[in-house]
Amino acid sequence: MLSGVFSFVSAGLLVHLDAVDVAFTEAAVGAGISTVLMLSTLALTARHESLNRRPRAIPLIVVFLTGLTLVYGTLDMPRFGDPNAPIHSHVSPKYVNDTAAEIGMPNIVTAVLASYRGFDTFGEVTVIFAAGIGVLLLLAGTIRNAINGNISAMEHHLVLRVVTKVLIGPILLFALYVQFHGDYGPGGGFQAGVIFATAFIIYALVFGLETARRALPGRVVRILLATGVLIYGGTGLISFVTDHNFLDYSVLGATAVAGQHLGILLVEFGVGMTVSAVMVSTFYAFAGQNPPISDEDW
Amino acid sequence: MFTATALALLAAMALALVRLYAGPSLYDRVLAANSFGTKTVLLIGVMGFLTGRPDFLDISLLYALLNFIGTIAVLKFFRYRTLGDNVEGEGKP
Amino acid sequence: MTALLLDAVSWVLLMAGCVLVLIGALGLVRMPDFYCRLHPAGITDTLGADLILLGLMVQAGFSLITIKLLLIGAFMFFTSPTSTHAIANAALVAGLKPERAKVPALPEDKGDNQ
Amino acid sequence: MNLDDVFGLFNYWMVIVLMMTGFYIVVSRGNLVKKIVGLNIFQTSVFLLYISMGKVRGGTAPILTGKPEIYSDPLPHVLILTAIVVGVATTALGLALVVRIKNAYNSIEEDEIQKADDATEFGGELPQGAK
Repeated sequence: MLSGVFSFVSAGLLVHLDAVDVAFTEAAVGAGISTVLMLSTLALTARHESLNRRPRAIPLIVVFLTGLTLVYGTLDMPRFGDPNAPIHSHVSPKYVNDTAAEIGMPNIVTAVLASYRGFDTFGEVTVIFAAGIGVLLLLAGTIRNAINGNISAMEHHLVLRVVTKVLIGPILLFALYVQFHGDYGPGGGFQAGVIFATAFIIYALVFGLETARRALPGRVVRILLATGVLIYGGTGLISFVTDHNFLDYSVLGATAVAGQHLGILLVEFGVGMTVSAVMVSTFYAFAGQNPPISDEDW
Repeated sequence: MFTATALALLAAMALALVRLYAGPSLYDRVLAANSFGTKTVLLIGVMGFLTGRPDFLDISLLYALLNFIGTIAVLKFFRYRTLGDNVEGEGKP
Repeated sequence: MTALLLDAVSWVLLMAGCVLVLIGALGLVRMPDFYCRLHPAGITDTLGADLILLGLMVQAGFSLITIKLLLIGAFMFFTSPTSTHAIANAALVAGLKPERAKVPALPEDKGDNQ
Repeated sequence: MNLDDVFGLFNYWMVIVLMMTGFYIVVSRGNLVKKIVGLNIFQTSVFLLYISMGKVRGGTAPILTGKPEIYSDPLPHVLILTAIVVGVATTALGLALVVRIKNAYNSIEEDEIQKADDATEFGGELPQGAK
């Protein structure tokens, strides 16, 4: 249940493997969102698994055989850390060597993400957008709207309330830092979006969902959700209508490098907006459900 | 020097994992997970120095900020049985 | 000379932090019940963490890295005791009793339990 | 097979262990939430596979410092970075489906859902609580 620890371990491992950007994402996602999502689903379903009467032997054998086959397959794989592995010989050297001249920003990952492989990322953002819409479609009908009576969301936890109040500001500030510092250090729209959403989630956890909804209404979040994708696509369209390829940012600025900078900034902003809106609206949808739990489930 | 620190932190993390696995009550587990998180923050910081690129402290900083959200979510869930608002009278603590 | 001194200071701080963190982790495993475990997990961790961060700060010199380390230390200084407090509070409300509070001294305890 | 092979392929084997753990959970558990947890573990193993393939010996993080250095492969990092966030979004979608299934069938156990489906299709007694 405490899958958070899993995330801590993987983030440490990723730092060791030099993937700081990925570790950053894993940290942002694993520390808050995934735990919260799992817990809110558990709150809406049963906590205990009913006794499993299936045979255990067959899955075990299947898994074991598949594993052995895969191990056999690895024998031909390139060795760990081998600089001559096929994966390093195709497009990656171009990215590593040309980023400084063509994009002019130190973080190669951001450059590849937003510029060289902008199409890929556009697709990913659309997938996130679609998933967010799907969650809203599935759950929006059963969201409980107003609450009569007192909200008893941790009212009496004075220490928690004060510390949360102190922390939310820095978290939001840090999200902005990550958003706009992504060109130079690890970070970018994906991470910033998740961190931004986490700030609202912690606010909702401690001060009550209703209070959070008053600060950031669900309607606004849904508008942001679509606006982010529009910003991304719109940035691509600008270059499209000026006789360039879709998502070719060189036309946006006076020089090609300046254009790339501006384009990446805009695109990352769109990504951050969509990601944070999806996360917040997903949380609203899950947490706003009527808990159908009867006592015998517990 | 940094290697020794990293090794000590790893040992401490292993011990926290032992408690996480054994912990008789839920709260023991939450406590162990929380302390595991603290040690991860330190380990990532030390590892930055170890590899000579200490400008990646952002990850540590992020964990330092977000570490307690998971803890609070778990505690709230097991106390109120929901992560949303609970109306007075249902889901007694 | 100064570099050597700084190295020595940061070495001492790091090692002290390590020892505290290790003691804390050991206590987390060895302590007999939940409320006892709060102490190693909460108190030693906070001090140990801050000592290690201080050691790293001395090592980093005066730069952006120091500021980041300072921020990490400040946030941990707030959040770590808060989480411990929240966990303890939740456990108390949930009705988890200190195991040995009312138990008379067990023979192997040599009378040192509260 | 020599020792170098063992250490050189160790990362793949760890990935396979993790992957098979996730696979086992998906196959053997009837509880839908557990199945999603298993899928997540499976997913993480794929992330690790990509990232460990991107590592270059002696390389450092792909953020230019000005000095000539060996950098790890940035491409897998990009792919996995987006995949993690997409993974959370799709997990949320899956969990939303589970919540709706719970509403409709009053159960999230695969067997009981199957039973309820059979009952509506072929007639027979509905399990308790199913609508």
